[in-house]
Amino acid sequence: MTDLSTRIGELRLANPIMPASGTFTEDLADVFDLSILGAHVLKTFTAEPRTGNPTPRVCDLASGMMNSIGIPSKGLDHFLTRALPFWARYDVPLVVSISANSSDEFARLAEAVTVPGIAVIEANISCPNVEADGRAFAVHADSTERVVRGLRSATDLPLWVKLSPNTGEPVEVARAAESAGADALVVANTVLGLAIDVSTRKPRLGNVMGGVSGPAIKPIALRMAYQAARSTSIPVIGCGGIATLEDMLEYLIAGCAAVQVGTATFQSPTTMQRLLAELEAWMMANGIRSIAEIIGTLQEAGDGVLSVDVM
Amino acid sequence: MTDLSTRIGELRLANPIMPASGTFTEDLADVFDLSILGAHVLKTFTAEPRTGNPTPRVCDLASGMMNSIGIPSKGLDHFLTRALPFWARYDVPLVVSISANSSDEFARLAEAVTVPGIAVIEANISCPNVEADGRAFAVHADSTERVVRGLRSATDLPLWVKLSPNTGEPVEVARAAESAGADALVVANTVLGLAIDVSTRKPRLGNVMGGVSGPAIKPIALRMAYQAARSTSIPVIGCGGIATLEDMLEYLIAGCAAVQVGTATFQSPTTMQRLLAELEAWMMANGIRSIAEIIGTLQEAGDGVLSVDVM
Amino acid sequence: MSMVTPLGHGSPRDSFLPRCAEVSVRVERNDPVNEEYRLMVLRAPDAVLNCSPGQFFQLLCPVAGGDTPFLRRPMSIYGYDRAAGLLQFLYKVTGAGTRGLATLREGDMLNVLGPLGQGFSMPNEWRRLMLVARGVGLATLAPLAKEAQRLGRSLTAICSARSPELAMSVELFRDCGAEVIVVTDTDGSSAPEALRILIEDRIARDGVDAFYTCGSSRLLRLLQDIGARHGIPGEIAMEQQMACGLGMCQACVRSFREGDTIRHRRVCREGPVFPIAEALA
Amino acid sequence: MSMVTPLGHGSPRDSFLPRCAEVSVRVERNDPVNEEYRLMVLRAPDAVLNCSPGQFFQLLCPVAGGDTPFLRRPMSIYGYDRAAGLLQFLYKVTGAGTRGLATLREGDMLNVLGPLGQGFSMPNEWRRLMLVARGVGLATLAPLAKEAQRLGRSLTAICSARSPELAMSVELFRDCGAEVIVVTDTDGSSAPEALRILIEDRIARDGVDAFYTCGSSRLLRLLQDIGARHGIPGEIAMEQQMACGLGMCQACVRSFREGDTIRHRRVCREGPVFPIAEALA
Ligand SMILES: Cc1cc2nc3c(=O)[nH]c(=O)nc-3n(C[C@H](O)[C@H](O)[C@H](O)COP(=O)(O)OP(=O)(O)OC[C@H]3O[C@@H](n4cnc5c(N)ncnc54)[C@H](O)[C@@H]3O)c2cc1C
Ligand SMILES: Cc1cc2nc3c(=O)[nH]c(=O)nc-3n(C[C@H](O)[C@H](O)[C@H](O)COP(=O)(O)OP(=O)(O)OC[C@H]3O[C@@H](n4cnc5c(N)ncnc54)[C@H](O)[C@@H]3O)c2cc1C
Ligand SMILES: Cc1cc2nc3c(=O)[nH]c(=O)nc-3n(C[C@H](O)[C@H](O)[C@H](O)COP(=O)(O)O)c2cc1C
Ligand SMILES: Cc1cc2nc3c(=O)[nH]c(=O)nc-3n(C[C@H](O)[C@H](O)[C@H](O)COP(=O)(O)O)c2cc1C
Ligand code: FES
Ligand code: FES
Repeated sequence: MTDLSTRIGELRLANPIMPASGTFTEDLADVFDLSILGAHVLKTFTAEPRTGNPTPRVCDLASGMMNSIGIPSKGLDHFLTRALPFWARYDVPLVVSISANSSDEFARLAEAVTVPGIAVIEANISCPNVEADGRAFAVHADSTERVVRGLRSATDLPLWVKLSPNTGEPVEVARAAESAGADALVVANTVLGLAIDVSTRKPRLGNVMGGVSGPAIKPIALRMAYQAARSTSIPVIGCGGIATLEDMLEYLIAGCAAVQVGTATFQSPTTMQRLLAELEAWMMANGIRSIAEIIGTLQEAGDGVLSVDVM
Repeated sequence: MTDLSTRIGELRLANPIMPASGTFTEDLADVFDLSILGAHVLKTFTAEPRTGNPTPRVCDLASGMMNSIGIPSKGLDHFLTRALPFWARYDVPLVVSISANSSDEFARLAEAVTVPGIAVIEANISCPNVEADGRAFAVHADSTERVVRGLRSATDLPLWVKLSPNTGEPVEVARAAESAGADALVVANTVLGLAIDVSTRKPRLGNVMGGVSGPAIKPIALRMAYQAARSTSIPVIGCGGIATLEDMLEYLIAGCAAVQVGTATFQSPTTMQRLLAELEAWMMANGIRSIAEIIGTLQEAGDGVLSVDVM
Repeated sequence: MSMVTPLGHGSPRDSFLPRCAEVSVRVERNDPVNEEYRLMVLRAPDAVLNCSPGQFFQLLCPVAGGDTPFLRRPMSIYGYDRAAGLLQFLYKVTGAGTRGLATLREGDMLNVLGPLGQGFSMPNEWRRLMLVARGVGLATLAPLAKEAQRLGRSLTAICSARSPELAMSVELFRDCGAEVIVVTDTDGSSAPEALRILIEDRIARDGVDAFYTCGSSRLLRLLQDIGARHGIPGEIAMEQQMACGLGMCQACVRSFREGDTIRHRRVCREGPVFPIAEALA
Repeated sequence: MSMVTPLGHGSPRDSFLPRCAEVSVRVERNDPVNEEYRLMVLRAPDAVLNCSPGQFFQLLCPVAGGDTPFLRRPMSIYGYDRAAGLLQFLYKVTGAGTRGLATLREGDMLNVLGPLGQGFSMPNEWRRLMLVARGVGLATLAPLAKEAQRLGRSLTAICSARSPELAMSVELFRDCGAEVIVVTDTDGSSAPEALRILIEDRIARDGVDAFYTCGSSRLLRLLQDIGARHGIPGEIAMEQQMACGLGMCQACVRSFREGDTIRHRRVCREGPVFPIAEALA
């Protein structure tokens, strides 16, 4: 028997595969049955309605894409009255992603979504488009600590904190989120980038800078997930550039308890369905009975060829 | 007449194309005449001999590579007595890249290389492999300020400071380097990453983590070069993922006065030679007479389609 | 945020059945039709052939010759034939993605996702139809002409082009029993004022119940104006940069007039077909 | 840090003339030679054919079928013929890069960089040569056999393989006038102790002036030991992960014994051929 389930704190997921916030809506039900997923993670929303950024909002890159969607949001009321009831039809843990401009607003919103039907609050403290020059709470340990502490006291739902790769102190930020009460870390959001159309000399995105996602950022997000897993004792959910079975296994081996899939779903909307089947087949072929036998099993580095203690 | 020359502070370069540190040695003379380059930028060295990191030291990525070469160095004496004389045969500005573990060491090394034959000191305060967890001086503004101030007082040679993309405060770091006396900024070094071989469950690099370079990081380094150019008034030299004419033009349009080419030379050792010819041809075809007509000419963003002030 | 028009637009969620699929299909033909355009014919399974005119597919364009298109590219359905198992696209080679498409040869496979979006509506009271389009827009409107014929509506197709030889799909429209009027830049007949006279003249002579158009803001503004004057409704198929094509990413929003307010709608989901009166040029 | 051996190794900088080139060449043939190996024949210009045995090229493997090799892949020269304008590689399909190579067909183009590195030396006093290799190592040593024939040296080639039918290049060695001895895992003759007896026997019977080998640490240790005992020098072609192949990146270093110290040398530049006595297994 192959057991695909994984534990994120108190919560047991049927399998470690879930969508990344902002890349998933009910529209995907046009393509496959969404009840197979480990969790449903919704697009970040804010308390007040917002319009998001000017177009163009996406562009192609050599090995991925960049977006400056921003956080268009229909607000809290719409969420509670319109979106929430839709998701109740699934027997899959529902993760709502929230964002706000201050710690207080964040806490108030967390409190407001602490309602039946919601299994987890994911705090997007890392979206690089919203704040000036891409700065966000998640850039520094102190601002992370402050916002997470506020969130923690506002809700008793499991609290996942989504980190940003646009930081110079990933370990300190991860530890700050843990010590402030996060139940799990989602690592990571998009990497801030810029692309220019040289024929028009204009930025390719309406918002000038945007967030890079897809295969191009996989080694960066994987590194950060590894750093977070190794330096905290709460579960880490890996996210960034996952498109293949190997990508997913890299995150699990690096120490992640589950993964989120974003951009790959745009290239191929059946990605998560395929990954689930491939993971099960791979585990069976390799005699691996549970996900726990994969998580955090990174081996020592080196090929033993080079003695580095000499010139 | 097409004028390819560009000014970096007091220094005029024949053209804006030069190699990136660590990806260039005299060995490239096997392939083309190195006197065509705008400058010669050497591999970072340290005062004392060092061996560098264990193998494997490089690995392939989807759209680029990762390295954990480290800074194997034959030390100061070898540099002054063996390397320096070789480069004297070229009438091309010589840029030496130095690194050290402390501000004092850095300053002492800068002083020691303030000798005839050297046109510029490039301070690599950003190499992500050397310090624990990839941290380096260039991660924070205060440590940048301190080390650059020390360097500035140790030499009167032009001082280029090479920044790291592994920071959450790129603008503050760029400003700190400027205010501490840097004559130009080189933006940027590699992005810290990790890759795992899922069949052996080992890191692909002997040093576990390494620096991602090549096309995958272009939007990230370009964004940072743009941020640096816009927030300081010293010249910025763009570096990261440049392989094509369009890549180079993006950096110039974003505000860079010159560019460095690294990884692309590994894929195609004639890259810089080709870029030079393509730049000249493109300028002639577009009636552009000087590089100044390209630098910092980014236009306003937006396609005018979406009004964002509404829901 | 949903809006109600005769068929399709912004229908409530429950009317969306799992109805599109990602499939790898065989290229039967992929030939130039003129200097700029190519026609691609694919052998497609029934699962993706429940199409309606105005819908589109997202094509996973092959990486070729240094081009590395990453996101899928949206293409209107130019033709579909469920019985024969065929699907057609008419496309202009413009950038990395379409250059990749152009490299495909008979026997190669192409991954397609569709059918997507809301197509054109054709309520019973729309008997006398007028279609006005240009360039690639004519590709988008081609299956509409077939539908009009099937439903026994009369159709006038005004095909605009730089010069007469570049006017596309003229034969196809004629074969569908449409009256075809070619207007061109060369003789000035495609200019808005010339078009206005032409269209007003038709309205006066034969009557027009509805307009269909595509893309161009110039045509949109003209038809909005004429439509408002004469109380003639109509629909437009719009374009916008897309990532997912399914409604998930919100990349493809445009602004629409909805009573007194302006709202964003997703071209891939609520569209690509919208009421002419609501579209903002 | 340079070392002096009869030819080539660590020569001072000035002996390096601009002598390698990056060129796009036409594939003439690319066929399987057995289950695991393929032979690729390229039509190459004179600029890259001034090769010597033991040198290598860096191949820019095509992106194909989901594989995206980025760095070039090093391959020993299996054959070169300046007069005919041909260059050959014998390779094993192992990962993304070589899978890409295997997709090439006659008429396709491949970008190659070379010739690179320092080849084997063959000083006058090395008259009776013995070559011991296995697998892909036999590819690397193939041009050495031709050179031995050209210079009139006697050559014994010990070809090791899993089973007799997998022993490669046997005919090629025979055609070069070498005495070929095939040892296999199947009959145990490839085991180090069996090999030792075989080699010691040859030394006693006919004499051996120099060894040549490739890659395997097991063979290296055996030949180091036998060489030390009998005072027989020799050379080994080594492998290491590479990025630039030209000497710029220091990816490809390995450790070597140099008198009492151990030093790093670049396989791509100081090597890939090194004195057997100095290599560290
Ligand atoms: C619903 C819809 C239907 C379409 N139907 C057709 C059709 O039948 N025939 C046809 O030739 N073209 C059609 N287009 C336009 C077609 O999608 C673009 O020409 C194509 O994506 C260009 O891709 P490229 O890589 O070749 O060009 P590039 O200019 O290199 O594309 C760069 C990026 O911009 C996007 N892009 C470029 N032009 C457009 C555009 N007009 N609309 C949306 N995104 C664009 C691309 O998808 C890509 O992500 C349609 C567009 C939409 C939205
Ligand atoms: C000087 C030299 C000469 C060689 N000559 C031959 C030859 O004639 N025939 C042959 O079949 N093989 C030869 N090899 C080995 C060949 O380079 C590798 O098999 C090939 O690079 C594998 O690439 P891949 O993408 O198919 O495999 P992967 O395993 O996917 O390669 C992943 C990475 O590891 C590197 N790598 C893998 N194996 C080796 C290796 N043994 N040595 C160095 N780098 C490696 C690749 O270059 C690539 O960067 C030689 C290696 C060297 C260094
Ligand atoms: C179009 C788009 C919209 C996104 N919106 C959000 C969002 O609203 N909230 C959030 O936390 N992350 C958002 N993200 C980031 C993703 O959730 C994910 O962290 C990132 O894309 C990296 O994963 P990937 O490479 O698998 O896409 C968005 C990403 C994309 C591409
Ligand atoms: C193999 C390798 C070695 C490098 N060594 C150094 C170094 O010694 N000092 C330094 O400042 N940067 C070093 N770099 C970083 C490059 O100079 C450059 O900043 C980076 O690779 C991004 O540019 P690219 O994408 O064009 O390679 C090295 C990069 C590579 C790939
Ligand atoms: S393209 Fe993603 S919502 Fe329309
Ligand atoms: S591969 Fe770059 S130095 Fe050898």
